[in-house]
Amino acid sequence: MLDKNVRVKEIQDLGAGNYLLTLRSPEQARLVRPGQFVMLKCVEGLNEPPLLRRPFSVFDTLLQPRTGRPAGLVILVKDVGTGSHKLSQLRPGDAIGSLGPQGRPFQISAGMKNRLGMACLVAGGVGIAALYLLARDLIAQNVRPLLFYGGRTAADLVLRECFERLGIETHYTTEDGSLGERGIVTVPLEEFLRGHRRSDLRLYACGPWGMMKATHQAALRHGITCEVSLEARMGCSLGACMGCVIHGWDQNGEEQYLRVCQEGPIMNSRTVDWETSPF
Amino acid sequence: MLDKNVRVKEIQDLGAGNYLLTLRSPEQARLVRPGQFVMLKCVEGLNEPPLLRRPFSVFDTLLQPRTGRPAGLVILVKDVGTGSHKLSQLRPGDAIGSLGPQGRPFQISAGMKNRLGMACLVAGGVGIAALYLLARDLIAQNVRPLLFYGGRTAADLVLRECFERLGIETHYTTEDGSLGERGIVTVPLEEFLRGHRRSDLRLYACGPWGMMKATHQAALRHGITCEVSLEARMGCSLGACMGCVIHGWDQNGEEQYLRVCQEGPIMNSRTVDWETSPF
Amino acid sequence: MGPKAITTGVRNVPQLAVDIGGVRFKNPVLTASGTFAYGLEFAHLMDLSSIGGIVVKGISMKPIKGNPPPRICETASGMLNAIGWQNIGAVEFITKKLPGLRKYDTNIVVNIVGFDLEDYLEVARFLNDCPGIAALELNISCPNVKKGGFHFNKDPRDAAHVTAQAKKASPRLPLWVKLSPNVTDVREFARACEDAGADALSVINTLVGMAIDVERRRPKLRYVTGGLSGPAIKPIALRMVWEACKVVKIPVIGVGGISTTEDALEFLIAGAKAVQVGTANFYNPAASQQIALGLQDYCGSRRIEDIHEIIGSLSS
Amino acid sequence: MGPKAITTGVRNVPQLAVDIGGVRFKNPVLTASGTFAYGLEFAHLMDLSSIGGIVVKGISMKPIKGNPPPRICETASGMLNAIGWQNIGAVEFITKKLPGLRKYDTNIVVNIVGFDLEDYLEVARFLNDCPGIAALELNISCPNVKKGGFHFNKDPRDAAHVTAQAKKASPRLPLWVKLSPNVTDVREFARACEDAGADALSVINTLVGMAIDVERRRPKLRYVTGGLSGPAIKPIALRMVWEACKVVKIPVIGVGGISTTEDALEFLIAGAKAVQVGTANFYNPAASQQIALGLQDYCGSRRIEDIHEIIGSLSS
Ligand SMILES: Cc1cc2nc3c(=O)[nH]c(=O)nc-3n(C[C@H](O)[C@H](O)[C@H](O)COP(=O)(O)OP(=O)(O)OC[C@H]3O[C@@H](n4cnc5c(N)ncnc54)[C@H](O)[C@@H]3O)c2cc1C
Ligand SMILES: Cc1cc2nc3c(=O)[nH]c(=O)nc-3n(C[C@H](O)[C@H](O)[C@H](O)COP(=O)(O)OP(=O)(O)OC[C@H]3O[C@@H](n4cnc5c(N)ncnc54)[C@H](O)[C@@H]3O)c2cc1C
Ligand SMILES: Cc1cc2nc3c(=O)[nH]c(=O)nc-3n(C[C@H](O)[C@H](O)[C@H](O)COP(=O)(O)O)c2cc1C
Ligand SMILES: Cc1cc2nc3c(=O)[nH]c(=O)nc-3n(C[C@H](O)[C@H](O)[C@H](O)COP(=O)(O)O)c2cc1C
Ligand code: FES
Ligand code: FES
Repeated sequence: MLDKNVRVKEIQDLGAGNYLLTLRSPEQARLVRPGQFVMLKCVEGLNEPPLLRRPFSVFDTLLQPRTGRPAGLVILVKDVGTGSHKLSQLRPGDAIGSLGPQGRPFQISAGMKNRLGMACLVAGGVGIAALYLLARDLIAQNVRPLLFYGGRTAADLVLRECFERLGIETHYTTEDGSLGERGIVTVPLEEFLRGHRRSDLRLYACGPWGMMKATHQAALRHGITCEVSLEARMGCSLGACMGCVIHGWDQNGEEQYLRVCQEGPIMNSRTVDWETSPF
Repeated sequence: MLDKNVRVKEIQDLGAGNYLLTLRSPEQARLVRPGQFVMLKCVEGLNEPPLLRRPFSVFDTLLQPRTGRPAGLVILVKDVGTGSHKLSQLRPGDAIGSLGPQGRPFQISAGMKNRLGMACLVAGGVGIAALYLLARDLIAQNVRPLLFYGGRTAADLVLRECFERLGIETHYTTEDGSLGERGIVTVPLEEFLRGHRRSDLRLYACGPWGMMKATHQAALRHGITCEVSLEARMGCSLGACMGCVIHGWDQNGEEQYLRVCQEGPIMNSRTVDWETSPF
Repeated sequence: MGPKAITTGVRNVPQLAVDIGGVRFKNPVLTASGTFAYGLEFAHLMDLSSIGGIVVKGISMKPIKGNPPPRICETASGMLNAIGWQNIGAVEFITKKLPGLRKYDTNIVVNIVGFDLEDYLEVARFLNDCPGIAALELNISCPNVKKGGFHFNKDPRDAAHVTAQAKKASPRLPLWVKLSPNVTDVREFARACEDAGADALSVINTLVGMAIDVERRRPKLRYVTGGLSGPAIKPIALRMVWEACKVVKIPVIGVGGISTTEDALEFLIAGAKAVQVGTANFYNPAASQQIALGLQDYCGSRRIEDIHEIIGSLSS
Repeated sequence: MGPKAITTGVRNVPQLAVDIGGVRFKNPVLTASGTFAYGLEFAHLMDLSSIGGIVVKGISMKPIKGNPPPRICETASGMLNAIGWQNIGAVEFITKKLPGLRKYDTNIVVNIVGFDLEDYLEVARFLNDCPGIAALELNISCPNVKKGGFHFNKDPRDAAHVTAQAKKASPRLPLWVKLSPNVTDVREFARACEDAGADALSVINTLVGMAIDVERRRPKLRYVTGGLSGPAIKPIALRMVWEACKVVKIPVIGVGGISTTEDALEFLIAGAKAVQVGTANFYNPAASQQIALGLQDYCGSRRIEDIHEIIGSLSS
């Protein structure tokens, strides 16, 4: 993990309060693994408010056109409050603190392709941010990813074209029916799992608590593994403040408060107590 | 007095930590009188820190090229701390709160020219900011202003060319001798007063406490009137916080704490207790 | 937004009026003592009739000159002040300020200060007979006077004593007691003052703080210590208001770091029947009016017909 | 900047070392308990040997699971926390964390917590015999545990009692007592703890605060109230340190809102013999190292040869 002061290369308004932030940070880009995040200081100046940094998944890495070497981080920011709003106001050339990459990544092993044929990526809204690097890695491991992507309305399904460009199968849902099926994303997922009926499959979910909980329950029903990307308010991301916990069970099956920044953000859905939300 | 959200039209770096800030504010430009100030919110957003506004003299008014009507305020900002630094970082197009113009102005009456031939303007550093509108008004009243302007070094004597353009007599002093006489500004002032020997004269001073005190004492020695532009940390500029006081005497000669934002910033130097500085 | 507009039962026009000690406030937004002068100073920057009330600068029987400068300095999301109760005195307030203030359709609450018990009672007696005053606010908590106030807010019994005496001294006027946050348990003081006859409690005054100029190695305030106010103290004020509301039946008025509608809502939800806007008036002179309008919007947009649906509605 | 470099009398290399309870700290900058974990978590982000000491997360004899989330939220220039003393327990700390920490050239101070007197004494006894510990810091002031701590910081006599007992329980180790700011007069507690045998005082812990989510009308913290920390509380901490320094002879360690060299200087000038950096570690992991370097520059550029020339040098 590195503590860098990085420059904004570009910031793009994706609509519906979503922004795509590109940060110059070769070292962090080289280190990052799917599911990991960076803690961003949302303004210039470490002692300027908001004081606490905010956690953001690395959506993608920026590559140098010529050499193809990692050059930067691509971050999807949804403006939901003080810090994310400040981020959305940054201009190219501004420099902010970026701490990371950090956190437990998705578990992708070289041996996977033998055991695994497919992987369902389940995203709700900005949860999509944690799944793009994963999709690319799975493909590299000869695992076929399918995307189930839901939101309130069409405009919420940002960056879906990135996944389409990967040529993978996509299922979209919106609560208002403005794109794909009307309803919530776990419905087509459940349908697919019923039809699929094989265990050469894994679920990866990132989104609102309720959506991940439903995905976890589907995984249980079908006896397959599910990894989720958890959210919690974070004070430090260093395992120091103990602020980011969720209730769950440790390796020994002992009931514990687990730190999302250390034992997560990616956890096996079975280790999470889905009855007590951290918000 | 008006509470306006005004746009930055231009900001110019004058060197030595001095900046010339031009704000679009027709109404405030129309109302301002020599010696008055505005309370500037140093950042966009009224609830952003630094919370308290900062007082700044109006150096000049911006006129519409065609109509010649007042269009804005020209402010000289010296970067000495949190707020003034934020002001120095503003970019054209930014909008900040400007409260004013307010405070007791210099006392210039139409009848003056009969009683008064000359006026010595005594400035130390950014104190110059309070004296330009005054110089122009005096000229309009057929009173001849002379400028005594001192600083640490040549670079501190900002905007002197504005006064030279008015074609008035100027005396410069610097502590390092890099411009004009070496030493402090009250020395040439005292010389002039000795030579002048007439009472058709007034002093107007703005600068560090010690400089204004010395000017006041010179005025006493020569039995002439002296007005000073006082400084104090201000919480509100509305007479509400009682934070901006200096020790002095009210109209009835009663010992009092006088509010610089209300009974000042321009005061007759005789009403100020020069033994107790407000800083 | 005149009072009538608010109080009519017409749909989507939420009812914001509250009753404090028998006095009706058209809405629960007031300005805090010492941060709004005598009100008139703000008349050209906002509509004084748009808020529920104005608590004027602390007043003593005789004028007080106050502390030597510097008296204020800014801190992180707050400020320190050591004004020392500078004020024009009760007589001048009644003759020079009150008549102008009464022209506005709002309640005037007079904050009273003193160096010892007799000071408080003297001014309380005097004001009791003055028309145009909605209530007295007893400031037994100002940290910025050497002799003053302090003993009253170290021992709940002393707080109760001055409360009971002041109530006797001005039987005609509702008595609010303003509590100090510089105590181990604000609930003891809240209970003591309620039992002693207080009609309402204002919670909180400033916290004692300090700042140092490291270049000159000198306190930034001539008085050395001062009262900390502003958004920085809001979490402390909110906690104390919540605690006080749980132990008394009389209305609690929330004060401390309120500068937005959301801030005001936090205090109302915690149980405050009204709020006072203080330091925010300095950097946003129309803050109180904006908050009063903001409360109306908040209720309107959520089909809340009466502000009382919000007061004390905290769920945990 | 190794300790030797600092302590040589060579001109322009100011002497920053201070003695606290017989233990030498190479410089007066420490990290505050609960904000720096067990130190190692920060080893790749700064040089742990560059600071005078590390006060580790509050430790109890047996592991504590802590409070349910949400446990933190940000406030104006500060944050609220209600962690509830979650920690790995003394045995795991000694076996898993301390050995790694001891590799660094800095002092390790262990902050101890408990729900009742016996809890404190048990862990104090246990740690007394563990090598590699420079001092114990008795946290009798944590506001975030229902039963815990609190009675100890409501009555100076209780504070004195636990101090005296803990001193007996760990005679070998210097005992620091960390005082609560949630009291009427911190001086009473400072005196009481000094008389009871404390070797130093850490001033202050967090102030009890609260925040409310106005959309859900729910406390932002599941525990409802939490401890307020960060720059917002610096003026209060500084005032209490200044007060404590005037009434005790033992060293006072300043804690509260310190995030820059200037902040640290304010506390030293007010009389603190050392400072602890807390919340700032969260948003600037290298803050403590930067402050230690900053103090050296401040002294160097002003021909101050020894930090003791600054400590308590406030003029008024
Ligand atoms: C590991 C991780 C990865 C994340 N990745 C992304 C991402 O790629 N893109 C993105 O837009 N967001 C992401 N988030 C969420 C993001 O961190 C929060 O939206 C952000 O911290 C909110 O801060 P704020 O100051 O804007 O909002 P605040 O003003 O602090 O709060 C506004 C609202 O957001 C809620 N909130 C505050 N902190 C968090 C948090 N950490 N997580 C969720 N809700 C929070 C508050 O409860 C409140 O309701 C991620 C969170 C985590 C833990
Ligand atoms: C009526 C009036 C007119 C002024 N006109 C001008 C002007 O035209 N141009 C200009 O550059 N400055 C002017 N000043 C001074 C200016 O207001 C201060 O420099 C500014 O407020 C400092 O704020 P800060 O946040 O930058 O400094 P801070 O971080 O607040 O403090 C930095 C240093 O400045 C000192 N300081 C703080 N407030 C004031 C103050 N109000 N006056 C003097 N020193 C202060 C502090 O004691 C400290 O030493 C004027 C002041 C007054 C009262
Ligand atoms: C400059 C200043 C002067 C004050 N004077 C008084 C006073 O005279 N009487 C009083 O009861 N409170 C006084 N207060 C305290 C405020 O009324 C209020 O209780 C406190 O500032 C907290 O609210 P805030 O954070 O919104 O400012 C004063 C506060 C400030 C900042
Ligand atoms: C998340 C968090 C956890 C804390 N845990 C402890 C603790 O275990 N023991 C203790 O004595 N103080 C604890 N504190 C208090 C700090 O050590 C410090 O006294 C307080 O935060 C004020 O300093 P600051 O403003 O620099 O953070 C904790 C503070 C925070 C923010
Ligand atoms: S964010 Fe601080 S421990 Fe996880
Ligand atoms: S600045 Fe508030 S009274 Fe003058």
